[in-house]
Amino acid sequence: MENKILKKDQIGKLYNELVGEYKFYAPKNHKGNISFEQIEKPEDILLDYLNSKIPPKSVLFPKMEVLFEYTLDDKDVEITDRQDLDEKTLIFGIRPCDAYSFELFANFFSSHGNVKDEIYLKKKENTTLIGIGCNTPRTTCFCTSVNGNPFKKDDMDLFLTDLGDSYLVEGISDKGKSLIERLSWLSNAKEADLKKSEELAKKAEEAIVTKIDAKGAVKILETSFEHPIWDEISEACVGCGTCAYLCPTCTCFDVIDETDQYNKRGRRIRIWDTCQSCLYTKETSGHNPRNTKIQRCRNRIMHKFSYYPKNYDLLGCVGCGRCVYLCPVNNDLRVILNKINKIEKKEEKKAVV
Amino acid sequence: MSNPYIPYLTKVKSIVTENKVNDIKTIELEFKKEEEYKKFEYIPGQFAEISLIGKGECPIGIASSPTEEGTIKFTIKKMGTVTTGFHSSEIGDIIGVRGPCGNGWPVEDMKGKNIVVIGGGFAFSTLRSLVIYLLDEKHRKDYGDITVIYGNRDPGEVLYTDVLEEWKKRDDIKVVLTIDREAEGWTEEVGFVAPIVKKVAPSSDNAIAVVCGPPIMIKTTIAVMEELNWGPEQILNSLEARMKCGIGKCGRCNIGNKFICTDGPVFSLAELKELPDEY
Amino acid sequence: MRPEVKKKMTETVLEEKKLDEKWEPKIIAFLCNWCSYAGADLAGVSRIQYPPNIRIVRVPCSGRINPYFIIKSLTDGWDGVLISGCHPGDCHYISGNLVARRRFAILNELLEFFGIEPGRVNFMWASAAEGERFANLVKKTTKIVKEIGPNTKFQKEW
Amino acid sequence: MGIDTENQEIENSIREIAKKLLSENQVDVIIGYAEGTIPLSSTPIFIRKEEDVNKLIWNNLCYINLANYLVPLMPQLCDSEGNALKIGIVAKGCVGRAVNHLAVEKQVDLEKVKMIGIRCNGIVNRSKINLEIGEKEILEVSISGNDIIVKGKDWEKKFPYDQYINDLCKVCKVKSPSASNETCVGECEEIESIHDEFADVIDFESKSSEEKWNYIKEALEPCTLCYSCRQACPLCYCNLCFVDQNLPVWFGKTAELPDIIVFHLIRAFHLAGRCVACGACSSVCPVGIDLNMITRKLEKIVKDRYDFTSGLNAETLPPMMDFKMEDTEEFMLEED
Repeated sequence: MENKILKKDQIGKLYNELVGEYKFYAPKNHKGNISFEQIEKPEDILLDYLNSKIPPKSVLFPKMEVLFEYTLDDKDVEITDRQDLDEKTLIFGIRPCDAYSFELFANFFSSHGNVKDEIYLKKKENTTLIGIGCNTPRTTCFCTSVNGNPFKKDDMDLFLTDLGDSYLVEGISDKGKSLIERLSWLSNAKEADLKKSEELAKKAEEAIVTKIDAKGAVKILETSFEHPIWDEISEACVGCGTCAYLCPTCTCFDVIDETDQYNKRGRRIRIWDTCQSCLYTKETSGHNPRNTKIQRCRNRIMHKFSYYPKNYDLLGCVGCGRCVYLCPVNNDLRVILNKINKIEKKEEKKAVV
Repeated sequence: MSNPYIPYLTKVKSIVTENKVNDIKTIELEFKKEEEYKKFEYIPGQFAEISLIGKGECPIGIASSPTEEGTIKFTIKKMGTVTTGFHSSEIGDIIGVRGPCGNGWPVEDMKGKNIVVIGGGFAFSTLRSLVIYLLDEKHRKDYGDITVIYGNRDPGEVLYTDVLEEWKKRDDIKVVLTIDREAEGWTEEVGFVAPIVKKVAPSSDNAIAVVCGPPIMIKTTIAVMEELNWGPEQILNSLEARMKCGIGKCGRCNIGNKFICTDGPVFSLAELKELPDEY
Repeated sequence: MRPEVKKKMTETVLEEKKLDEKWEPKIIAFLCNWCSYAGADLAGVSRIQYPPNIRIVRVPCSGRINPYFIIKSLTDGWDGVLISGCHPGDCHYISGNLVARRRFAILNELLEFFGIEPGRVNFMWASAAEGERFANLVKKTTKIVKEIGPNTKFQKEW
Repeated sequence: MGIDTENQEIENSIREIAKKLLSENQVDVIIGYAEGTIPLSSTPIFIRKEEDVNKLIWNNLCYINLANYLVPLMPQLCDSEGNALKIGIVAKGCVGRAVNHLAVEKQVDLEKVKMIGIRCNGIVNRSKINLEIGEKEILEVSISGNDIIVKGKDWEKKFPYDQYINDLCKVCKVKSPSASNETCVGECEEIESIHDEFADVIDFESKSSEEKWNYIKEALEPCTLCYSCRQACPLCYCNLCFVDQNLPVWFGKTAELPDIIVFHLIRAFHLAGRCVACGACSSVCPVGIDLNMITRKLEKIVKDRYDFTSGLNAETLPPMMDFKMEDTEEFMLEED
């Protein structure tokens, strides 16, 4: 399959051609907050960005999603299933780390127990990802430490590389390749373009300055559930949901019923929820298995770096760095992981002596 | 595709008030569609997410046994929004049921063994399911001796008095009932569950014990059983947690890397000792 | 019924509401048991006419009126809220209405600050003997709310 | 004197006092600010040993209100029996106000809390700077003279300090804790009453309902309901917040705009006469929502009506805990 070139001024053309068939999502700037929104005008697409503040998980796992709707009539109930799951979605301009998070999402929603989350999986199946390599990663990014790469291509359908005034287009999956065939007006890429893209990839990887020994932390965490380090880690945390809500791999949700009593109808919806909230685990009896901030903070780190690897042999983090630079009290994940790595080594040394 | 969050619709067939203070009711549900009842294949110890459409959902252990065909039963204590809603429901009301969820009591692994069922208070519902299942003529021959020890605060709190009477009449099951403090007209044992277990002293040879009840009862009973030489893999427990989805997706019911809703709610004591103490 | 059909129905109903000059607001009234509720009763017994737009909720004291009641009424789509208690100094519980008055003052200002039309939520005092005053103020409230129009600000799009 | 020199002086005084308090065993732990790991941030730090006091800093990014850690008290700040430790707290004016107000509400025992008073010279408006820089990574932020210098990879931008501090800091009248020397070491003064014009609020109030509603709608639209504003607020210490209550369910938690507005409306209502105008809620918001206008309005309501300013001392009852026969009631409906 030959690689193609998409000129930057052709984005509008691409949009116009695909918008009829797909729900077209792309990064959009709304008062400084970049998030993936359904695009109405091609001018709104913003591709010259570091990364979106709201992760693109919001497209397939929105902060509020209807599970089903119902009508209540005296004693009878009628349930209406979701009708929109077959619509095709296209996410344009997604970063490699976020694309990888979709894989983790699908992996989680299709395993654990014998019931799959068909709502998510169906939508995922009907989604085409067009990603862009990260030419200028943030200093807070650490994807290379968690099985990622600023030019990781395998989770995308089409992969673009920003060459300055144009994009190099590579078809990755079959879905992507057939899409390229459809866009017959794309010009062919030259040898020099490919070379430039390789150089950019190399440069980007070098630009990731944060290195974390995540695998080491996984090992240490297996035995540090009771370690006093958690007191220290959770001290500054205020218990808000920023880290979880803006994490591309956090899947937890709450289910609530909403009734429009005057119209005798209602809907059951799911909304984002976070393990940092005290209420998250509180039982009706009043008992709360994770009653303190220490336990809740521990659960978040353990979930991503111990439970997730234990269950699926994968890290539950994609290294996007959102929780690092958006935490209100700067409770830096990188620092936390380094602390975990360090403390244990000290103890090992003691044991040797 | 099938949306895993859509409940089967059922109708309330009967409501039984189980105790004097009127905060525990057993609700019998009949599926609106016969084929959905066929799909709802369960074993004792599993639970279902039952929902009052418009109020919400909550996980409740199934109190009926699969051998009691036609309907399913739930014993519900009035606690929060949804359970209070159930208490005000009437015969004929529509109730959603999603499930069955969880692993249930390992009835296959229990075959050929003596079974000791120890329950305290309101937690007896899935034990009722288990005992009825074991006593069913199709299954009784697969299991050894059955002992039931059931403790309550006072005589008015004893659930399922009708089935208990039936069991007492049979000679292939030993039923020990106890209450915490003496009360007028009570002819059975008196005392907390743990000392009664010590008194009855069920043998641990080729046996499995199922323990369900409030945390303090479980703690004391397990201490007694360890004294009586029961191994941790012989003692089974059923855990509770706040749950939303019941199918391992919403995330909140984890203990370590296990989810109570899919890997549990039944865990052996040996399994629990491996997991962090966060339940 | 399919949700989208239902949605369209609500939309049309709303539009009609706006166009229809005969549109009548629905007003929820929280009345203190000791004064205004009796005042309403007196108005009735004395055959004083007042608009039928109010639906009365009897509360033990204006101090019992949780501000949530007021905001919840607005989010539930009531076009107006009327709150009535004993005149200052006359509270059956001595100071319930004085506590409530501070609450209402702040809530009222905040609601206006958030862009809820002044007059959507109305507060009044009326004693058990003031049947006529009660009727007059209900008339006034109804007139004010009618001028403001239907309450759609908290309506959700579904 | 430039802001940078002021900062240096404040920082030195914090360290000096902290050292003294710890060495004399007057406190067990000091809550202060430490350097953040990313630009435009700082992190709360808990100092227990004398040799760690040099980790304490003061720059104009110390936006968290440290009084937040006093209620509810986490186990790390209690002894093995669950009793509160003696706590030293680095207190700018609004932290002092929060401590005072928490004492009025009987949440904090002033005998267990020692304020390290400083004269705050303003907090940088993070979201405004972030918004103006846009999609470029900020690598370094420093203050030089009276300018905020923001540096990135091969670019640099200067912002005049007095324009890029929080709107609340611009009108702040309580720069150092309003307390006596008994509860506060370092900078403090006992303020009885403050005078404020509230020109900014009056301007907003003159708008029409429609304009106000649209402003609120647009401002709150990005909210993700992460509740960081609530969590970072020193006065939001309820065990069970009203949005989380489910017996009965009062208000929806869906991420739809009406629910978001209702959340912020009621949260604001709950803070009337209690809000100490620290601006932490706006500073911590991950999506940069500016709640300062609401904060100012709350201050204005209680000042106008009840001549009250929260947190000036630890005795005066806040308006919602008190009432008077002659309170204003101009909003009451009267017969024509």
